[in-house]
Amino acid sequence: MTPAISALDHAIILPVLLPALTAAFLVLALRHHLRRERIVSLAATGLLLALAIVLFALASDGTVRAYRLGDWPAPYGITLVLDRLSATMLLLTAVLAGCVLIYAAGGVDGRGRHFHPLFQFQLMGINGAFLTGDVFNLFVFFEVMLIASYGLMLHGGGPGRLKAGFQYVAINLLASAVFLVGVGLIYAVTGTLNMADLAVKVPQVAPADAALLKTGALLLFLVFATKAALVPLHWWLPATYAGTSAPAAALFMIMTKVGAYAIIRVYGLVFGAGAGPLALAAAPFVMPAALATLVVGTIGLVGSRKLRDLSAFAVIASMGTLLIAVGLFDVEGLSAGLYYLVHSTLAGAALFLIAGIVQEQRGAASDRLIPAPAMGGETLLGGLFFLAAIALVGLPPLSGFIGKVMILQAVRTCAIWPWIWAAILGASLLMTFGFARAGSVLFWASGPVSERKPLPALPGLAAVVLLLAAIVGWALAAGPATQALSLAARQALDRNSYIEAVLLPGAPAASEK
Amino acid sequence: MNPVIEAVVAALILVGAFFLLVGALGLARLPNMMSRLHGPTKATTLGIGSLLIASIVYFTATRGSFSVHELLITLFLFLTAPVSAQMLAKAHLLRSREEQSRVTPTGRPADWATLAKGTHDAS
Amino acid sequence: MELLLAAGIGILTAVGLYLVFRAHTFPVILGLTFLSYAVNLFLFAMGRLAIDRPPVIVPDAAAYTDPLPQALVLTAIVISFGMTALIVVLALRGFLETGSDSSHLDAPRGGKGDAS
Amino acid sequence: MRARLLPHPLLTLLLILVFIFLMNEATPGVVVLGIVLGIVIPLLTAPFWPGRPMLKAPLTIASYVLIVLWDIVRSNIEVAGIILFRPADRLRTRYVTVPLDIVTPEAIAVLAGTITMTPGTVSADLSADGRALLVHCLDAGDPEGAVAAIKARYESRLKRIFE
Amino acid sequence: MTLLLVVLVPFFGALLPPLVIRSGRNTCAMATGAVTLLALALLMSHAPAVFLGEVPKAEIPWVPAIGLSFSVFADGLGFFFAAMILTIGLLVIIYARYYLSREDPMGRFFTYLLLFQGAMVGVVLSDNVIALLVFWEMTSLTSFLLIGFWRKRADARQGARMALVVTGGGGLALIAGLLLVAEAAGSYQLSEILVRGDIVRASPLYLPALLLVLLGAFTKSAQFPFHFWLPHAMAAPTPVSAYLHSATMVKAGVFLLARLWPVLAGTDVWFLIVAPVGLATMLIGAVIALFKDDLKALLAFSTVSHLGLMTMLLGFGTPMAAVAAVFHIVNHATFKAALFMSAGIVDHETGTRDIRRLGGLVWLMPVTGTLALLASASMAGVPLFNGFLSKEMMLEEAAHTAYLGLDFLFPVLATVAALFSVAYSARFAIGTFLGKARHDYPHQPHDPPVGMWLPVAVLVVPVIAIGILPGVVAGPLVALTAGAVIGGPLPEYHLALWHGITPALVMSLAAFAGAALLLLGFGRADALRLRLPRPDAKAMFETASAGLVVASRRAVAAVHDGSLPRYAGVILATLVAVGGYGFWSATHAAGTRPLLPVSLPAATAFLALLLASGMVLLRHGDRLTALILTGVVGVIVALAFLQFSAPDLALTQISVDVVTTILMLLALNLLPKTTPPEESRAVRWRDGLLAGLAGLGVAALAYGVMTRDGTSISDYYLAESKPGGGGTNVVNVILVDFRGYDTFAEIIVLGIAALAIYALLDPALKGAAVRRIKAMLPHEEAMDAHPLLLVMATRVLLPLSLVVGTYIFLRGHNEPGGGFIAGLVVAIALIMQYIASGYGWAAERMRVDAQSYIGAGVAIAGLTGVAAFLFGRPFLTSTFGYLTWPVVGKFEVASAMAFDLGVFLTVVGVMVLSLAQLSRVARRIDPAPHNPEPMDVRLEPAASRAREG
Amino acid sequence: MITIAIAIAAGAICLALGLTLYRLVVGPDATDRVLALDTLVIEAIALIVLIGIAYGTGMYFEAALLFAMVGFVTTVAFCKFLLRGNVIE
Ligand code: NA
Ligand code: NA
Repeated sequence: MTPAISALDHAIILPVLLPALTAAFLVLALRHHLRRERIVSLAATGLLLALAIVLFALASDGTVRAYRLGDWPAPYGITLVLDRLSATMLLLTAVLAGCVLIYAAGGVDGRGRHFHPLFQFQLMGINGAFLTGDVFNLFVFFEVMLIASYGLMLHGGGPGRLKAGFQYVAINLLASAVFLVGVGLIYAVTGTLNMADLAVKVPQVAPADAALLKTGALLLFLVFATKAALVPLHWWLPATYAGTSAPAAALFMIMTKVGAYAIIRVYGLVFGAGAGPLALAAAPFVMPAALATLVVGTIGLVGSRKLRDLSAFAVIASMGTLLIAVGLFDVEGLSAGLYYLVHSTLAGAALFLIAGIVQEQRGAASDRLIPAPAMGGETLLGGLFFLAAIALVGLPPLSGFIGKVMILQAVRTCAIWPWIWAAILGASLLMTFGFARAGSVLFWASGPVSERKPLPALPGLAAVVLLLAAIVGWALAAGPATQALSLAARQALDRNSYIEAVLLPGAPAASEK
Repeated sequence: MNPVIEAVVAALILVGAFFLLVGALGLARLPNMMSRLHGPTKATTLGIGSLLIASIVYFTATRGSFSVHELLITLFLFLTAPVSAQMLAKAHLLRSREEQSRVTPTGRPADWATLAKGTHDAS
Repeated sequence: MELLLAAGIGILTAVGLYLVFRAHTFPVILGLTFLSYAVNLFLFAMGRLAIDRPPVIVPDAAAYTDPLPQALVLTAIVISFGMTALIVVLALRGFLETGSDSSHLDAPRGGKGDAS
Repeated sequence: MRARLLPHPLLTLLLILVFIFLMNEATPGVVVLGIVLGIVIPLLTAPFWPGRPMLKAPLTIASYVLIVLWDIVRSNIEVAGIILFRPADRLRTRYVTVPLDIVTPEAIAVLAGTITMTPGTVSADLSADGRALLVHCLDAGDPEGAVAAIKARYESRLKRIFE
Repeated sequence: MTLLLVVLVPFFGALLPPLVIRSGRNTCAMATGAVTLLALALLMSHAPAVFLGEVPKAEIPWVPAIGLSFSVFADGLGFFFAAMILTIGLLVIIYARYYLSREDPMGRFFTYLLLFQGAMVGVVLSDNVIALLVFWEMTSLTSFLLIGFWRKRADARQGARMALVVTGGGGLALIAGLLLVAEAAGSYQLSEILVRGDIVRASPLYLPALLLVLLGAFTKSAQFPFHFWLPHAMAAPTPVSAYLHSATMVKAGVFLLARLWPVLAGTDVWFLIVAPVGLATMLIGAVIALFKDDLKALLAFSTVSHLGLMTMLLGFGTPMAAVAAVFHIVNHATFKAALFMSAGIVDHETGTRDIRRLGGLVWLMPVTGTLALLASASMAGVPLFNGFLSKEMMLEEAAHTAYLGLDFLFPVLATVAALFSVAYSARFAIGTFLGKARHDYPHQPHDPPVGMWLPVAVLVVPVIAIGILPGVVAGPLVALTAGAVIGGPLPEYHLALWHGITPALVMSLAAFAGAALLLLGFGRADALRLRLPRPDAKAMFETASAGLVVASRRAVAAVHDGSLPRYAGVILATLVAVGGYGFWSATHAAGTRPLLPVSLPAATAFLALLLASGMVLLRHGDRLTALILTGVVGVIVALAFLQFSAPDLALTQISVDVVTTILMLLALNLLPKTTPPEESRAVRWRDGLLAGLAGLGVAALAYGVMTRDGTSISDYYLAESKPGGGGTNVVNVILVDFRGYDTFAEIIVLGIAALAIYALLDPALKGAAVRRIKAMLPHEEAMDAHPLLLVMATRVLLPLSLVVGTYIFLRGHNEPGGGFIAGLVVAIALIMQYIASGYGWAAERMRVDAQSYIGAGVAIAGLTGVAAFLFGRPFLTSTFGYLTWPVVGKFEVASAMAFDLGVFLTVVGVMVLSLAQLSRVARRIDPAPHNPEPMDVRLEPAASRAREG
Repeated sequence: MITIAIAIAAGAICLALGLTLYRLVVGPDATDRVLALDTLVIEAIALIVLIGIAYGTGMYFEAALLFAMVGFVTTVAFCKFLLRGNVIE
């Protein structure tokens, strides 16, 4: 039996337990009291943020920490792994969740049943996916995340949302089936599910079994690519994001990132550069697909009829950009990708929340890109939109620009860099065009501004302002941030420290030097 | 194992299988739904019953301790099979005008429950 | 036996996928059910096949089949029940709200919902 | 008091037996647990079984069970013959109406079940007032005889047991 | 550090105007002016050092990872430009105070203006190329806001968008270009790059870098063929036009060419591209300007022409031409800003900017008129004004330039451009200010308040001063700036009014003469022009934009058509292709594991599967039949699990299938009962083929695995299950112990499903859904909802099921069974009560509601896991032990069983809740009060008596 | 002897399964198919009991028990659907 562990070590499981128990409590005790639900939900999310900060600080020492559930040794029990990368994702999730929840507390949460429990369960699923070090457990947490997202997606929705929801669920069920096939093949060949153990065993695969293993690896990759909305597996995204409520769409910004995260984890670590005959198994597909994703997202953005459609395609385009960086599978690319990941999550969320406010404010015209009577707070909303658009297009001075420059620099090692540059910069141009068109129709081409129109609700504005402030902060803190992410990327691609931390608990802490 | 017991077990297995087969045969070849309904109920009783007795005898003999849990299967089947059969009969009766024309009258003011009109409006 | 099971998995997969391609919700749901049968069997088969070797520890057993895929499949069965229940309800509500159980999103040009 | 603690004493007995059968052993532990279950479960489920049929005439019960078992074996063979050897067009399938004298739902249920489980007859429906049973006969040359047999062999005994 | 503040002050100052606007428009303008003045003062504090040849620098690190630092340096070029930007900015602010009307939100205007100013200063002072790019794009963004300031006007919006797309787009190219330059030079600091020109020009990246940089510069400076956006940007308020489109932003491109001149210039490519682009722009701008009737448009194209002039000079690549370019930049800044402001005053006073409706204004507004006439003389290149001097230098350089062996091209076309330049200047001056005073103006024009004309006057002073005493007034500045541009020793030159009879003088005179002739024949020339095709840039841009939007929309709609089958098809095709690639691109060998012999039951079961599946394929239109067949498949799958030693799986499959079937039936009741045949035969074959291919692939993979041996971590589970987990059913111990965390999450999945179902069906009980439900007439149905036999059987079954459930639960740790299956068994028994006796009757008798089961289940499972914390163990650490009780004997107690109890409760709750919710919707069809009795058969009173007795 | 009996019985049950499948395929009515499914469950129970005897193990008993217990629920649900539309009302 291993020695008893400290209270701080338990903090690693708390990002999963805290929302789960909060949700259970909300269902059991507060399901008929919206106000109290709000308070508890906000408090729990605040606590989660504090927790994420603690974990982030914990991970900053460069140690990979393993938490062995049930006290079973790895690879037999399920292991949670906290490293810089997972801590970053947890922190991002908590920040995003806080902002989104503030928006939802403005009234969206009361339009259907069980918003807050579903929200908390969603957080549980996301955090669980970021923390797990086991591929089957990743499947289970994907399902937690997805089923909660189905609930949130449909929360208080109308007919259009239901149809989009059906497609969303159906496509994800298809993906879940493929997930099981992929995991099954990987288990069948390697005999293990633990990612660290897989990282050890995959390079040793017998030549006779390599094809089965590689097929499994690629099928699994396609599942993650589906979550990450990589073309041509992105079909579920536009209607889902455009069809759901603003806070749900904003929270879903992190869901696509879970796909990207899984790609980093599994194809950077298990099937990464050190995977012998299966080294970088997914790499040949990521880059072309990412480019296609960028192109499709951009074209969709230009052709959008509604602000929410535009936002959804902007998300697709940003996933393309992100995966271009991830697809390099090197430290520079990954650091760039991670910086951009944080940025695009916050920016996309801000845009969706703005779209939500616009929809409320414009009444019958909703968020369609057609001239309509002026809405209350037009100038303010226009300004917020302008900032969000700058962020998403990746124009200076916000963090999108920094992220894009990082990516441009990182892809110079890639043979097709001129094409990538052309795609990224050309997309930026078209996105500039699309956003300018949308913004000038929504915020400029309206009737005379009337002071009598009601201003947008305060919680919604506060949420947007917080997100935009976070983006500004992310740009200002880009120096230390990129430094930290570079360490995170290095650590994420370093098989040995991960393997040692998970499989050799007795070994001295693998500290980076 | 005692050859007598062995023979008994073998015989019971064969009897069970025979009645199962006959039940299925009835299901397959009898001309209408109500007649076909008779087939499986036979399989349920003597078919499964014989097999279960075979199992009881066999395990009691091989393990030296009395094995009776097989009886529970029979218990459940006796409890549920008539329900299945009647529900099927009722469903068929409701759906088939031809079948309705064949039923005998109740001999009372009230009609058969499946065909009665307004039974629960009256309540 | 292996070939039989593999073929069975293949058939279930093919039928399931074919149904997922139908343009109405109910066949899609049926297809997903078939698909989950197929996938559960597939995952199960990843532990290889063994006859009369249940993974229950008994004193004189010669060998056991691989218990891990069984546990995974059990989890998968339960999860897919939850998913199926949800998508069934979703299809139903979609139908009740729109009067169509087509799985198409209504295209802006006023599309091809069915009249049933 | 007894009625409150043991709403269905026979059920309690049945449950204890079922549990012991299930465990396939009769160790003290199993019996104790069986007794606990036999007491607790009927209490938990009492609301779902509002009537409290008092079974009388235990000997009649025994004879009823034996008769039914015998009838099952006998008519199974009979029906097997019909299925195997009788051409379909020579089947004398018909419905018969069995007017009921028993009124307890439990008794009616047992009668209907018995009819179905004895081959050759299926209880197809009950009249809306619960006073007649519709029975489908696979091969009934003498419908009145069949009705009379049902009433005499089964219903009369059930009336004694339940009412 | 103060140098950094020159850039930062306008940005922070931008917060000021909206804050002080409440105190009045004067205060607001003064605050803005003060900000600019402060920045200017800070800049000027470096003037002595700069003029002494020092290069002040300052830096704040920002993102070292990408080479981005906020670093500035003030060499001659940067200093000059910064000074110009801030000075003209100050004048524009004063002017704008009077120009803007009361309805215009002045606070916002000045905020935008200061943001722009800061960005512009940032561009010219940046020492870091990425920082330069940041500011560069910010000028595009802020100019977008300024051009679109009158946002309710369509032309303002269009102009703003066009400017943003063209200049912002060019900026994107510039990003690429400068990154390549920096990479080639090995530094992101301009001050270092500037001395590494040779390395850059020798680099293979030079050509792409040059082209991209030029794209950025040309778009910003409206060079041919990107000149079209500038006139439309004139929809902006005049102060904006004056500031951005004459004095500062458009010069950013020229600035960049000058800035990078030591690095990029001097090659053939540079000359071959830059010089003709400048020439063409100069010529075309001048020609168009002549025929513009709108004052601002005329001035705008004049600006285009002058920017071309500067570009051409820089393109020559010679130091002398560079000096000329710098000199012209100085001169143009002064007279053009003055002219823009004059035009604004005219517009303001007369209400029109149309030359055809103007004339003789010098008599009505003498101050403005005089100033404007002086400035336009300079624009025409009349001697004694500064415009003349730099134009002469330009002509002199052009006269000596041969292009691809054509030595007449540049001299002749430059002269023609000069001709047109004189002509439009004259037309501007004469048409507006000279001639007879007109009296058909809406209001009698007067000279404006001093605040409006004073800035013009201030600008006219250098126009004349430089024109007369160039060496004294402009000499040091030109030397300083040109020195920075050339980055080496200055050539021999002499700024003077008279150089003797030079080729330039001849060309100049020819231009004046030609211009006179042209103006005399203006009517005919105009008529000729009208007959030529006149491309309308705005219309073309708008058409192209609309086309782009429509094309994108079509492209997206064509694939994103909302069709699930298509989406699924593409996804599956991808899966098959990538999976296939994965298999064929790696090594494979057939397995050697001995196969199990086929048994007859297995073969029969396979046949059944084949038949049922095939029939589903053919008959899925009949939904009920398809459902029955699915049930058959479920039975076979359960049998397969049994056959291959997985009793737990079989038990689970059997019971889950029951619940699923009921669920589907509940839904089918309200859904259409048939699926209409829709797809064509071709579509069905295509789908079938794809599905078949995928099925084949999955089957092959399964077969591939099953025919080979492998090792797995499972040996550990088999070994540790009893000693470590305390149970002999390894599957159960994995579920509740080794991998209890999976199970914990899994019951939460179930819980969420129930919540979501609840949330989804709740609203179905109101609104359109209810109308639709009510419209569904009860179909032909039996009135016997709760048959007696069914009710009686379920009454017995419930307690029996509970016993069985307990049994399955208790022994699950050691034999097949466990919490899941027990939960399912109990749930089914409870659901049977609903089915048999009706929801109302049964629900009344349920002691605890389903939601509480779920909550309690999750809580028990979770708390069992958390309990381990107390012992310093991780979540879900289990323990077990053996207790010995009298009579009962020794039995095992495991904490994992408490966990399993949580699982059990959750499963019961979820199953019951989901089905009950679903049935609730259907019960809306028949709103009649439900039969309170558990049976529909109405027994005679005798029965009740008998029961009571 | 038992082995032979089991082999013959397995054959007979498989034949029975085949006949049941025939009814499943030809129907003609939904009630016929439900009846076939119900019969299939009975035959599955028989097979399981037979396997139990053949392998000499009680490990599969619960599966048979469960089939016997819940198999009829499916049948009842289908019939209830045919009779009333709503399975739970
Ligand atoms: Na444990
Ligand atoms: Na179990």
